[in-house]
Amino acid sequence: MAENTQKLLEVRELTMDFGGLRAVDSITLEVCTGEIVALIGPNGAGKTTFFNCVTGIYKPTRGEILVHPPEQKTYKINGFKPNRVTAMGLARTFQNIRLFQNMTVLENVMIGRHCRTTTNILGAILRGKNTNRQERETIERSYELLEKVGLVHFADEFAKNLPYGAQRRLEIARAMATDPFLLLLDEPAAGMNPQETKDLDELIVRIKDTENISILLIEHDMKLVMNISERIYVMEYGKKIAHGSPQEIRSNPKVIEAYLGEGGDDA
Amino acid sequence: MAMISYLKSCLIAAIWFVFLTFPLMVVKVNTLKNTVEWRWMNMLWVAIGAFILSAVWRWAMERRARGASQKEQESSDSDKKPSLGERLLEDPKLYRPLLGLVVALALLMPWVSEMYQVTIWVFALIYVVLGLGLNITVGLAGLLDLGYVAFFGVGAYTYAILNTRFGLDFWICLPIGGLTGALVGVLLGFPILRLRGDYLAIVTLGFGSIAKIVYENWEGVFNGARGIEKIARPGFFGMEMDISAATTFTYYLMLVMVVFTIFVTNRLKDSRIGRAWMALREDEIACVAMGVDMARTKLGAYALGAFWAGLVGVIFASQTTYINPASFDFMLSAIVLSMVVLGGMGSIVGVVIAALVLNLLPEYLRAFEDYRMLVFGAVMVLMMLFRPQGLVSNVRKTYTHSKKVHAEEANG
Amino acid sequence: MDYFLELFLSGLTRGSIYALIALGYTMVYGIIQLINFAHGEIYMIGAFVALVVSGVLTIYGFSGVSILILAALIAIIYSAAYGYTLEKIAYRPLRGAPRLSPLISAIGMSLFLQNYVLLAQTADFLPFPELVPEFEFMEPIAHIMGSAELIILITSAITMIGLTLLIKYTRIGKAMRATQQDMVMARLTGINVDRVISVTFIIGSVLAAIAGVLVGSYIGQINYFIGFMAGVKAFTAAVLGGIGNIPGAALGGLVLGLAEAMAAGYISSAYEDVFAFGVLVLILILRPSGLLGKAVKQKV
Amino acid sequence: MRKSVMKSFVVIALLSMIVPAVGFAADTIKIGVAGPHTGDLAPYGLPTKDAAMMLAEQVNAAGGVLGKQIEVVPMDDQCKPEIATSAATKLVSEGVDIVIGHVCSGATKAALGIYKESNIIAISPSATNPPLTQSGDYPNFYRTIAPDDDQGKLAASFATDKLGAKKIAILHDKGDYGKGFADFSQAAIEAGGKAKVVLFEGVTPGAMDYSAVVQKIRREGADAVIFGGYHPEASKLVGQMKKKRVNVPFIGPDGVKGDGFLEIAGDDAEGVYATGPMDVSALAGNKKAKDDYVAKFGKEPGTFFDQGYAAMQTILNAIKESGGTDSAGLEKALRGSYVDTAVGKIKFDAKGDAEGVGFSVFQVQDGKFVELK
Repeated sequence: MAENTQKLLEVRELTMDFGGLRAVDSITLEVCTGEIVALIGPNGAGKTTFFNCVTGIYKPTRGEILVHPPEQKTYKINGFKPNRVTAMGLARTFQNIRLFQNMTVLENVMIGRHCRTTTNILGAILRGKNTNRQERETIERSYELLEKVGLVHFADEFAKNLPYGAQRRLEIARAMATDPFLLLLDEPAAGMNPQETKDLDELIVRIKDTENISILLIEHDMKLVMNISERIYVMEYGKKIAHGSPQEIRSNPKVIEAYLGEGGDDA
Repeated sequence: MAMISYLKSCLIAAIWFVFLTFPLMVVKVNTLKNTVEWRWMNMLWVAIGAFILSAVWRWAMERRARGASQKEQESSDSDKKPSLGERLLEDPKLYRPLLGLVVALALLMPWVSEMYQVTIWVFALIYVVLGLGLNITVGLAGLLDLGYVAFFGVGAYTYAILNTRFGLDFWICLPIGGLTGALVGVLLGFPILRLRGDYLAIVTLGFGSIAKIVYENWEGVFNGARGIEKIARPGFFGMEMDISAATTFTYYLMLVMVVFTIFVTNRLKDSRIGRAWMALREDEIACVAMGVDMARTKLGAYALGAFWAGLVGVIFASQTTYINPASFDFMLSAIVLSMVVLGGMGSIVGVVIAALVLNLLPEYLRAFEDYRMLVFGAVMVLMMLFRPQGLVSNVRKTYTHSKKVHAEEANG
Repeated sequence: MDYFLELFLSGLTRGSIYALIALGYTMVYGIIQLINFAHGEIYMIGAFVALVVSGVLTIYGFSGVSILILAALIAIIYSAAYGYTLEKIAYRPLRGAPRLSPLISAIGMSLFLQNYVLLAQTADFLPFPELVPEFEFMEPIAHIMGSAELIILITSAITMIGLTLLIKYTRIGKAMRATQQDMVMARLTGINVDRVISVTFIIGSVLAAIAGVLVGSYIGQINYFIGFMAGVKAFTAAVLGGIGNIPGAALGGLVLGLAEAMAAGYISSAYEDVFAFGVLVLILILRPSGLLGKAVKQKV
Repeated sequence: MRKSVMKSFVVIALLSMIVPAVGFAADTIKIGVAGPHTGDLAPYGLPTKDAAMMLAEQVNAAGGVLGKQIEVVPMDDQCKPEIATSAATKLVSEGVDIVIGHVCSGATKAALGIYKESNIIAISPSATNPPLTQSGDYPNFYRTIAPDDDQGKLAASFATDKLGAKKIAILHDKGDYGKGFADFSQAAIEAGGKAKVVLFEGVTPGAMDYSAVVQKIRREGADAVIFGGYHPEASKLVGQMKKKRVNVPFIGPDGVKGDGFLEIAGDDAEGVYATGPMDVSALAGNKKAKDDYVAKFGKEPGTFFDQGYAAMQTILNAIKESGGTDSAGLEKALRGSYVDTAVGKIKFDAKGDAEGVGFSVFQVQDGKFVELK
């Protein structure tokens, strides 16, 4: 890498209104190469809405979302369709797991390869050389990813039959299949037991180190957040109330108040 | 005790249905002559029928509830064992001879049956292809299309008009019919595909009805309600064929169409495109978030389904030699849909079997004819309740990979 | 001007029938997001029961108004019973199933009920007795508006006001609104959601039955298939007004009825159905939230 | 699961092997009767079937024709073109010698090509679509009912000459039959030059009401309405015209002239005109046919009974005269001489239309259709 701290995602004063309700209120946020950044805050703070704006599911009311893919020019992606955002190199998981239930685990991952392959209807019918090669590659790459998240033995199982923790990991594998440079994880540890959380912790760090993928995650599990993130943003009622290293956040009175005010989440 | 309360609830159900059906099943008035006919026997039948059905219903619902909870508890184990039916479809040793038998029978059929049988089978096969085509749209991509008949009509009218006015040959019109169907599919699909599933269903229903009204009212082009007659049967290298030979020929043509459709659907199913369709059906938002272009993918499925309808529309017109708007009403869409539902959405074998059974049963059991639509309706409800995956559930392809072997060895 | 007024009243009459049926669609959709495709059949069954009852009563020597009241009452009871049973058999077991499952089930039910009536009664059109008397005082304007139309307008107005009051002020109405807002929360606060849904179907069916009786005696003939088109039109009206929105359904019905009458009067009645479907398609494409509905973001 | 798959395969295998064992001795004459025998339109098809079977029974009891027994082969087409082709092929493959049918014009169009190729004569009791005979495409086709253009002309001349209408509104149900009748009426009125067509419009069958179009009739100041279509729409229109106080004569085709209309329209039916096949109930031949029917079935015969009966009579006569079932011979006999039938003395002209049948105008008087002389 030519420059280690190049900005990948730069969000400027992002605002999202639903009717009269301001769900996200001029949030500014950055993620750089090789970073794990966490976005925390009480329930209903607007974190997932923020994700939805970045990944193109909602069109933000105001603000700029800039993406700087490595070695490419900068794109302003406001209002891009989700699939274009993904094609650009931003992949996400969902808070309430959204797998393709009636497809196999392997096929779920293979969907992630969709935007990196080109076979069209005619190609699929004729199954020419190109198609076969792409298909081969898709399968190989998907297996590789399943191996990385430890799900190879489930490859031919229907996604709906996986245990909960495995479903979360499958979502990560599926997102990684799109060859992203930035992974957006929406509460990846929700509903996991301590052992699973620990494994997840290692998995995320491994992804960052070995795959060269930066990570932006929303999480409630403070232990996980504090362990792995380099920087933390804190949101409350749509606004950013704090930003800093784990140490700084831990001692920030505003953050403590926000969390205590909520009745002491699992912090 | 449990038994008694069980019977009691069945009895209550029976009484309830006797009450419900009383004015319509028992009473029949003739207002002209001012007479009433009391059909008390019907009441008895309803009572007995409702009692038995409610017993079966309760049993089935309990089984269904048990099945659901079991699945949660045991996760995957219960699903792992393939039933014989699935094995039949997967194991070449089992399905090859069977397939061979079916193919042999299909090929021999015109030589051992009368022309009437062949005609019936031609129409049954037309429904098979329609079912397979709709299966792409509804079964694979999850786009509920209630106006499928519109594309069928487009194909039929394309051939009818090109043939009777411009003298174009069947073989030229066959691809044109399919492409026109697909083109109309794209044109109609473009504005509506961002609609949610159930809205899409209603809008397509609207398109289907509009198409029929257009055929009826636009006399200059479609000849209105009079329809178009004297459409040519397919020729074969200029060979003169009498009606019986032409029917046999069309039968084989339809067999080829069926095989072709199955071939194409099968290839699509296990491809980048097919997987995207299924993913779209499973979860639209997750699908686009994974980089699938929704508009394009949906349009592809919609147009491809329309293509098949257009294609068989041409063959339909050539087989009947006369078409009028009345042939293209909503009921046809409903019938084809119920085939796809019965066969198992997305399952090719299932749709083929369902299309054949639903079409041929009323043909051979004439007594069944009157009850045909009633049964179709009931089938759609019952399938959704008890076997949403269809009679023959869709077996997902497994992909082999060098590493899989290792993993299995390590596990096993 | 006279002509316009005539068309206007004709549209209003038709529109209020659409509105009555549309309310059933919209209430059900508001609560369980299901297009109750079989709702038109409930309307048809209401009309049929009224026909059978009034036929029997006529033969047994009852007279005018008592027939009207009894026939309407029994039709309402039966439609409600059918609506309740329909929900219990075909939709309730599918709660939580993929969105298309209950819709397919509903289409199946619609086919089933149509053919059930066809087989149990007849495929032919049947004459529906004129239950509404001709009022003397209407005679001077009978060429514009007859007694039947007056009754239709008044009845539907009263019904819709009643429904609004019911939903606004009664316990069950409040429960319905709560369930519509958020079914999970409603359940948590102790509302019996299943019961609310049943009641919703029953109310919708009652309205459909009223529409069925009114139309039957206005047009004078019914058959097993009248529910299909009426259902599609009413659904169009519900979407037009903003589905899930009760005043919207009423407004949508009136607008659609008026638009159809004007189109038939000033353009051609041959394209009547194209027109209705065209409105539906355009609304769904251009403004899926309808005239009065609010745009709702899908939850992710 | 297993069972369902297996069963399906077994069903398919069995179905494909079904070869109905029909091997009859050659000394019967087979007459196919095709029409709607199930479904909505069955009331139009069943009377013909009953007529043919009843007559066959009588002839057989008397020793048959030319010493051969008559066998009637009924075949259902539900009035649908696509089913009619199957029905026609089935009749052909069962080896029928001649066909009575089909009933609906659309189904007839679809089936005629098949009979033509197999050199089989078809006599329809009810397919009134004019081109069937007039186009010359189907030399094997005959009918015992007059074509629709006659009917349209009659309706037009009745409106202009008898009723003295100057402004005529023509409505139709957009169907093959109704639109055809409306077209012929319009053409006849315009050719006659005695009146103007002020409104020509299709209405949608099954629409909730027709009040808008009724208002339109009033606005155009029409002094007569001609409607092409069937009785449900006609009764709805008549009812609404009465409600809206549009009191002008209403003329329908034979699709309106029936008990169905009287039943549904009730009091509103009074005074309505309808064209229909001439009243032949006074003829002895007709009386006998009807009496036989009532004696056998215990009810009045339905629509097209007379025509179906007459078709069977002409066939039997032609077989007798030509001495066999050879098509060329039958053709000659059918065109050759007048036969006394249930619809009067008829023979067929070169195109296949019956000479001696025609239409009259009827009016509902005291709840009954009465022929206006």
